[in-house]
Amino acid sequence: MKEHNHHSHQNIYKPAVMKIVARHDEAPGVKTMRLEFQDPADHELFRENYRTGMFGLYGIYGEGESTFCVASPETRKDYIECTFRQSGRVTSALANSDIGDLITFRGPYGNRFPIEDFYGKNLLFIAGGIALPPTRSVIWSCLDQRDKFGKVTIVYGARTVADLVYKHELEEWEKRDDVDLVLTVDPGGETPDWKNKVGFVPTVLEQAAPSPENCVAVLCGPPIMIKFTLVSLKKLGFEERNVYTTLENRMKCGVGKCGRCNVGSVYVCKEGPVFTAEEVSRMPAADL
Amino acid sequence: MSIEVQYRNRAKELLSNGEVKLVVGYTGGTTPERRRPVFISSAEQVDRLVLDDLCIANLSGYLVTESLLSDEKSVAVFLRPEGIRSINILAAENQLNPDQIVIFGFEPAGNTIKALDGTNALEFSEFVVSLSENPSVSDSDPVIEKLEKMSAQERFSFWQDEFSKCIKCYACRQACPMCYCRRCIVDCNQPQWINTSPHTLGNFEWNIIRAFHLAGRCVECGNCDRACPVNIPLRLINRRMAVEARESFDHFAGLSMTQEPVLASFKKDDSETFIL
Amino acid sequence: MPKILSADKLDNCIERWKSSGNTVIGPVRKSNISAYRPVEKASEFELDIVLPDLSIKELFFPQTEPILKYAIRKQAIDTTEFLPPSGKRIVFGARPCDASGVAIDDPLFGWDYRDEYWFQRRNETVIVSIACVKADDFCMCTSLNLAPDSTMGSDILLRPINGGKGWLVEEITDRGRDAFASIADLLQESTESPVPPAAVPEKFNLEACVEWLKNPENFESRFWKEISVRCIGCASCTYLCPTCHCFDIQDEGDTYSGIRRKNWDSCSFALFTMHTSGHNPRSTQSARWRQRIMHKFNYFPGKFSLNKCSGCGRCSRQCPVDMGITETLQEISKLLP
Amino acid sequence: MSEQFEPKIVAFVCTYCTYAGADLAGTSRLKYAPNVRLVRLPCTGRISPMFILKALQKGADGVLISGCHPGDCHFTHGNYHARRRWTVFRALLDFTGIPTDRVKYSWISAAEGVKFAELINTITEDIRALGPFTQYHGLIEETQSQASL
Repeated sequence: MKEHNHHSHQNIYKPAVMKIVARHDEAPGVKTMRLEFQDPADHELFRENYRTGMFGLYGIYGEGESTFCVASPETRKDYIECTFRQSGRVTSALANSDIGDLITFRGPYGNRFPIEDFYGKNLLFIAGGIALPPTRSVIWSCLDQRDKFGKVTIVYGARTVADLVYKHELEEWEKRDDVDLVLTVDPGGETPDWKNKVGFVPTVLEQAAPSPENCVAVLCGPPIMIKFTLVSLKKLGFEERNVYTTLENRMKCGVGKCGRCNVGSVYVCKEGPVFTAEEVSRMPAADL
Repeated sequence: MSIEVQYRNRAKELLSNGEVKLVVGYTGGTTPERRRPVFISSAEQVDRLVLDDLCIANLSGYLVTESLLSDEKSVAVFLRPEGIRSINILAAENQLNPDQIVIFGFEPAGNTIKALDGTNALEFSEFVVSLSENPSVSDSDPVIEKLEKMSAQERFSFWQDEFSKCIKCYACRQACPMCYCRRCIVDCNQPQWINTSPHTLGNFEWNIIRAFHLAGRCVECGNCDRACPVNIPLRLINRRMAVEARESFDHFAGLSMTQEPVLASFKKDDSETFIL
Repeated sequence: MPKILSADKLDNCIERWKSSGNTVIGPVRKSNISAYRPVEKASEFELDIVLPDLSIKELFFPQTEPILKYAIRKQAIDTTEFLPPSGKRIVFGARPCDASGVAIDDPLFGWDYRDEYWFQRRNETVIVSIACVKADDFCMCTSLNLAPDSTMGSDILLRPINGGKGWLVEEITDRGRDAFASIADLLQESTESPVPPAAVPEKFNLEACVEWLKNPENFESRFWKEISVRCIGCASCTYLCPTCHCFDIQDEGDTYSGIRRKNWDSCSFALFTMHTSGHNPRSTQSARWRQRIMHKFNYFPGKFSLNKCSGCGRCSRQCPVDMGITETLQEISKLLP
Repeated sequence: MSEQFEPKIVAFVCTYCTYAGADLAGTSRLKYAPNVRLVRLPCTGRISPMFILKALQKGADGVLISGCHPGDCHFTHGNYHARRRWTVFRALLDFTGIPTDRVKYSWISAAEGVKFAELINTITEDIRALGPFTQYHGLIEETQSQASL
């Protein structure tokens, strides 16, 4: 799987300039932005190279760059959507940027979800909290060519109702007949008018009990959720090689040089961020 | 009985009867003239301890390693006089409980070393006071004298040359027992006051601020100076700060474990000749 | 017949090389530190040392390098790219361990995305190494399947001849041949035999150590904690290492204008891998030291079939607490059956 | 025709005394040199040595630090702490060759509008006499040029 933009830039550290064309709050501290390329050449490269699962380095000059996924699907390449939580220096600066402001983007980098391999299969998407964005990129990539896949189930949970992201899209998925959506919030996180489930993702997943038959699972979430959800998936009969997940590590270069994203021998930026649970299980747990 | 054997026996005794959980000392290094820190946790290993005039490093920094002392057990440590002063400062700054530290004190005596009486930092009080009364040895440094005769511009050039070598490996900070901050000012990025880039300007900022943060706290153990891989004479700048603390505020760093840090205290009649 | 470059011709060589547009660089001692620096004449060289304090790495990967200058206007961002200084360079008197150190990093900087900051310099630099006739207690090239006279990474290898009056010339690459073609008339034919290279005893059995490192059971071994307990977490080993390539990208300036730089960074620092959330995959010094060793002798060779160490020994030589790769691999050797 | 050098001076002042003093100078219509830029801080105790260094690096020819007289601090002893810091920092600047005569310290109370105006005039002339501060230029240039090797 080699799909990198070889020699696309003379200077591999030079980012593309993007304009924020839309921006809204998702949840407390979480924002989504839609970005458009300013230079058609940069956009062309993105169109050629972007596949769902890849990530980028979003930056603001004077502050730095921060790594997160491209949340828009590979079926919609007119723009980039990204969703992030305001936590450090760069994400704070991004959060304070407004529509019309220019920011930078380097990427897309990394590997991707092998969507062609999912053709004809049932899909199970499991996400927790702020990890819906990478999952959403795959979800829409599949829903935009819905006829190529079997049953689609989405299990999404967050700490509280307020913490659920993409609320509009959740409503949309809820209404669709060809998508099974299971929403849950952690005990105590529900509101009086919450009509969906209350409980942790692994528990809710076990109750929903999707069949592992001809099914691929895409699992994104905080490490602790991944750990317990993997146990549940195993109980349900899923094989590790049919479960895909993404790893997130601190990155600076994004192109396999700066040396900080390694987990064991794996350079997450070059060989990831998408891995099967089987691949992850071979990595040293202490390094994750 | 040599001081080395004497201290080995004591280490063995303390470890076997459980009075200390660990002894931080010296052992032989890669070459005959090198000594390296060693951590001894069982009585069987005490023969690895070496003590002679080549044991120079101030080991007190290891005592503030995260969670080392959190179990309230005691640790023994080999310390030169400067090391004992470091313990006083660390205690005064609430970084450790001096009751948990058993001191194996020693000081240079000509070409050899001699043992210092006492085990707890308190027992060295008089000794440290006597050090403060004879600081003259450390004051006269030919390079400092040379520097002080220079014009400001010449001094600036001198430090510009020296600091241009700095590679920002932070060995000075890591080797320093007084640099225990969980997050060093140079690692803070919101806002980022100090350039992390190792160009001369960033190096100036870093070295000046580190010296400032050590003013009145540095015991001149020389750890930073020896650790510097590019041989910047850091001792000079720290010594100048120590002299300033003494001359302006009669402050001898590490005099006691109740001493107030010089820059966190004041006297109403502190001199202020330079203030308009 | 073999050719000799006589020491008293070195000034002529430098002049010749400089007149054809080269910068001549070599080991120089300045402000109490020896490093590879540009020279005007041969007397500035300090060749009679085991090796310079700072490695050759900074000639290709400077400790701090500006990449981009930015200026933010209302509806546009102006950026200007910084390029490495252009121009041909001849590094005279490199140590073979330094030369091989550079070669070891080539595949990394070229791995799918080419770092032109590295390669432009690589392409414009001729490395003239001098085989070592002196070694110290820390040298360990022979343990890394290299040697005091290995040619890896060198364009020319010079072997000292008796009395220090010159060097026997061994041309390794075309680039080296070209550089020496310009001084062909300054070389003499000679049958003199070179001084044998320094004896560097083998310090550890690398293959056996690597086997131990590859065994996943040893990842969580107590060994890592024990070996690194005295590590103070500075970066002197990584910064002096000719092969350590980790870096940081930092912006210096404000919201309106400034410069983005690429700075050396080190796996020894806790902040290196710390996530914004506070989670740190390598939160202890032992995990960080393990990463360094694993990266050098397990991960990197697994990807690029090269050991990420050229045996210069600077890590141990300069370590404030006398640690280093040699000690760690020697201790691993003791664990082997 | 050579123009007279107009020094740029950055003043870090405490809001309770010196800033109020500057206000008084203004409301009293006292004229003083326009070369000073005031940066108001809660207390002299808040003035980090980094402020002084950064001001000099970023083009100031002189720096003034000013706050309440000893005993008058709004926070009772912020200025006593500051005074100790300045003493040490001055020695440090001196030792590293950064001219101490470009960094001035003063106490100015809210009632001392006249002292403020006079002081600004005096230090402006002092700094003018010293000429532009160029010592950092080489270092700044280094940060803005391509790598040297």
